[in-house]
Amino acid sequence: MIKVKVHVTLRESVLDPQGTAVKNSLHAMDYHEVQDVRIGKYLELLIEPSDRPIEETVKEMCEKLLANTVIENYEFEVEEAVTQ
Amino acid sequence: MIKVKVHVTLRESVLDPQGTAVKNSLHAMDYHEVQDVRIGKYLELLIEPSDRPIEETVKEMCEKLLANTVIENYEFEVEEAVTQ
Amino acid sequence: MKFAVIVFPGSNCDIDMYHAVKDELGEEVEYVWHDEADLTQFDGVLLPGGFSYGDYLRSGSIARFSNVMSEVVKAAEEGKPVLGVCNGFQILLEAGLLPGAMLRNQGLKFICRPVELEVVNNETMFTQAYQKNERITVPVAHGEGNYFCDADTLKQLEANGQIAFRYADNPNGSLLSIAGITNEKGNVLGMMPHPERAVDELLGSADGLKLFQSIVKHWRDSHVVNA
Amino acid sequence: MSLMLEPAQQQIKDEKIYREMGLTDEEFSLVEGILGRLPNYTELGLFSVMWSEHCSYKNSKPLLKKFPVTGEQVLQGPGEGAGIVDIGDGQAVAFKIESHNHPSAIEPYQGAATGVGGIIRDVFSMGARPIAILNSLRFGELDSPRVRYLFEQVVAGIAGYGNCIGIPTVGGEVQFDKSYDGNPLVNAMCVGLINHDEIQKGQAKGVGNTVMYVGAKTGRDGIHGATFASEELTEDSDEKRPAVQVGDPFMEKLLLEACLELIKNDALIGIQDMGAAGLTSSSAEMASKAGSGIEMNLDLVPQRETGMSAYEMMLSESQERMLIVIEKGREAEIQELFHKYDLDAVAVGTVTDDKRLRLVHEGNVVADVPVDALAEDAPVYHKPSKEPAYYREFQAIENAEPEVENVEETLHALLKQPTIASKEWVYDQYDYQVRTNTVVTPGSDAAVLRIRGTEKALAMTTDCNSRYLYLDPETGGKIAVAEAARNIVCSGGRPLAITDCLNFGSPDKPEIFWQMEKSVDGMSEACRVLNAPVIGGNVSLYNETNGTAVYPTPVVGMVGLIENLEHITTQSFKQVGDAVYLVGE
Ligand SMILES: Nc1ncnc2c1ncn2[C@@H]1O[C@H](COP(=O)(O)OP(=O)(O)O)[C@@H](O)[C@H]1O
Repeated sequence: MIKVKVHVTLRESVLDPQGTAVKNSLHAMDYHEVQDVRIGKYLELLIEPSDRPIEETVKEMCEKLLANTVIENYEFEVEEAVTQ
Repeated sequence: MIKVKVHVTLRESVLDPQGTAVKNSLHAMDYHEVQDVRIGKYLELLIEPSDRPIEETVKEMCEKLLANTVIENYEFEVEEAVTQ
Repeated sequence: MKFAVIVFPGSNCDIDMYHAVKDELGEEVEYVWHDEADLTQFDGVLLPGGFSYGDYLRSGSIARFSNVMSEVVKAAEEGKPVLGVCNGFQILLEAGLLPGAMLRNQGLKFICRPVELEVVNNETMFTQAYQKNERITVPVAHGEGNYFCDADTLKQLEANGQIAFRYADNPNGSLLSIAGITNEKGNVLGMMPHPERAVDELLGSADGLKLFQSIVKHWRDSHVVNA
Repeated sequence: MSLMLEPAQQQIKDEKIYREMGLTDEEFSLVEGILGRLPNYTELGLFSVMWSEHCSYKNSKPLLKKFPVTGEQVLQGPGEGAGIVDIGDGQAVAFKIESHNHPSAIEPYQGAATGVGGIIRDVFSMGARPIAILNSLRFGELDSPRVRYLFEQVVAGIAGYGNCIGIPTVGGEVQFDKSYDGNPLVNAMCVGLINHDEIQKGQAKGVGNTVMYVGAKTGRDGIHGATFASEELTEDSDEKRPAVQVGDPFMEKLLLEACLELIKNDALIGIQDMGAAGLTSSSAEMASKAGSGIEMNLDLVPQRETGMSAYEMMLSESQERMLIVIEKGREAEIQELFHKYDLDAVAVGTVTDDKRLRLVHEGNVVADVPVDALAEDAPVYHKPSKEPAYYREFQAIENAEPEVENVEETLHALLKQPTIASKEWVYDQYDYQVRTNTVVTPGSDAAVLRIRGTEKALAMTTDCNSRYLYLDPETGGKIAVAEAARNIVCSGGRPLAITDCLNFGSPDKPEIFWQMEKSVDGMSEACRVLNAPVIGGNVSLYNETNGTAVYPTPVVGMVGLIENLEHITTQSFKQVGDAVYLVGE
């Protein structure tokens, strides 16, 4: 099994009201040192190795489903094989 | 500025309806090699250094606001100072 | 005229759409389950609101891969009217039939309330029964209706008259208060407000009925020519 | 591997481990007597949940008996998933209210969401199409950040579930008071529409018939939830955190549509929601009601997690599951029906004639207990009752006319009170219109929904002013029912019946039990006078934080029939120049 960690984040040009709300809450709780908060998604996929290079498959899944590239960027890391 | 990356994930035994829906959808799209999908949150914080050890502050923010430890776990990494 | 109401797992305004067409508009209508794949017998396609596939991941992101969507694309290419309301709009965006994407409402909350809309373009097949700049009341009910697209796309939308409806008082942070847009050809309309909920005075407004009447009139006009 | 090493039978007794499960020494002896031997850990688990207040009403049964429960309009009184009343033309309305107080105090979003999910299942398990959701909420004062968090998350959870499943949330009430600071109340009500000939019962009839499990897979969710809901909240409730379950409204939408298709199939014999105490209560109750028994093979139960023990599976409170009994031999047909909705339907057992619940796991019989003992024979307690000292004191106070110097200022001050102020902030987040039947939306007295294809409509409301109940529970109980009735009448309807949720502190305190007793007396009398019998409800006790109880809060949910759409009346003034009357004493 291969573990893949995918990060999906909002593009910089897109406003992140949720991040702003969290920042404001942190300020209200007196964490004034927090300058900025951005919120994205984190996905962990468990994939069975196949003939196809895993990077290719994951990229395709990200482009098609996991991220909406109009508003989001994605990045992923493939981890060492995991035994279950 | 210090950049902190926080991962908030559902505890292992907690139901993840989102992850299940995405897994089913990937299967329907013929990515049968995908065995499991878990979906969590990814936060990037930009923090001004203060006297207090940053790990301590971030841990506190996670416990109090960023994660709901009833159903979620969190992890974070503190990155090298960032200049803006 | 015969309409298809597409039902995805998790659609929940399907029945509202169905009754609006059948009871108030008085046209033929049928439900089409998401994995059926033939829309040839229909003259118009309606994608209702709801939470297809729970709206997990992103609204509409999973539904766009349903079998029936390739048929919807085909219907759109053939020039048939395709209307997506709320979740239906989100699915059309995800499927690339309309440009742009939806973000969470700026206030981060779901909002359900009647809102005032301005008819920006009354020359589309969906809006011709309205006056230009007419103010109509139609309810919204969504958590992700904050329309976003890049600057170039926005310019194009404006230049081509693709902005069909605008909010009089922006409830969700949408760019230029956009409430509904069409594709370039003008036969695909996506809108967040629910015209199918505004077809009966008993429930507060019948302003949405003209939208459906516009579709029928356009269809009759273009078919009667040959008769 | 199970997460727990289960203690042996003798050890359970010697170390009084049953106490941790919420059973008393006497109750344990009773179990021993019923079985004629020591129970094993799994069996003890079955008894502990079935004999909790939440499932057995052991402390409240004597009070519930006082409610009037009959009337010519009543088709189904208390005892099933929801009560049902006739509305003519072969149609009926099913409704019920339920609490999810303790889960909401710990994880407000999911607690509230799963509360909504649970009450919806109660209604569609009767065969009814859910048409509306209401709620009744109590929080502490809003100046505390914790209370604000609870309030926001509870409302978001109710909205999240109801909006997604596509059932309009059409009404409710919110009250803020210090007494709810550490113990918010979250009650959800669901109303459904049903044809007389489609009413279902939760019964396991017909020896040899097949018991099927449908819906979501079982995980270790909410284990101990039922017992937990019947305990007082203390500082270490945090330790019990994994008890909170997560809802999946999308799954429930599929389950709802599949079950409503299922009831039209004559292979169906009985259906029941797996609510609190999940597989245990659904199987034991279905068998007990039918005078039959059930044998289940737990290896066949769809599982989300690996290595679950029999105890964990039986006590799991995973959401969005149903237990059904169908005619033997028609399993494939039923599986196909559920398959269309991407749902699991698995044969897990058979109906037997020996009135026992027998569970097999990994080849061993892991539990073998009489179903009636679980479902019917929980001990009933007649708790002592004592008039609290405060009551006399308050009664002795002379009625005082408040002195108002500046009417406008006082009016503004009143309107600023969160309990009185507009609740638009709340109901704006609820899709109150989906399915386009909501004629009167939140913001008026009662919500009104038309019944498509008829000239009729239904009015519905939840009410309870707990401050009155605290001051005088009997009069307050009458007022709660009367207020609900006024809301129905003002909307153009005639009250049909009520459902109630009795939210109180610990019944072990005589003063609290007295509040319960008196409230029920008052409510019963009002119900009788108004011909609005009680057709179902729910009891939530031990609503206390660090020894202080919430105000007595018996929430009333009432439904009324509006004979003609033209009778629908709303609250707002209509036109300049209209005369304003004050009616009543
Ligand atoms: N939690 C809630 N959910 C939905 N609607 C609510 C809720 N709380 C209040 N409302 C709606 O707001 C309106 C006013 O409620 P409330 O302030 O309790 O007034 P009243 O005392 O007249 O019942 C009612 O229509 C009610 O249904």
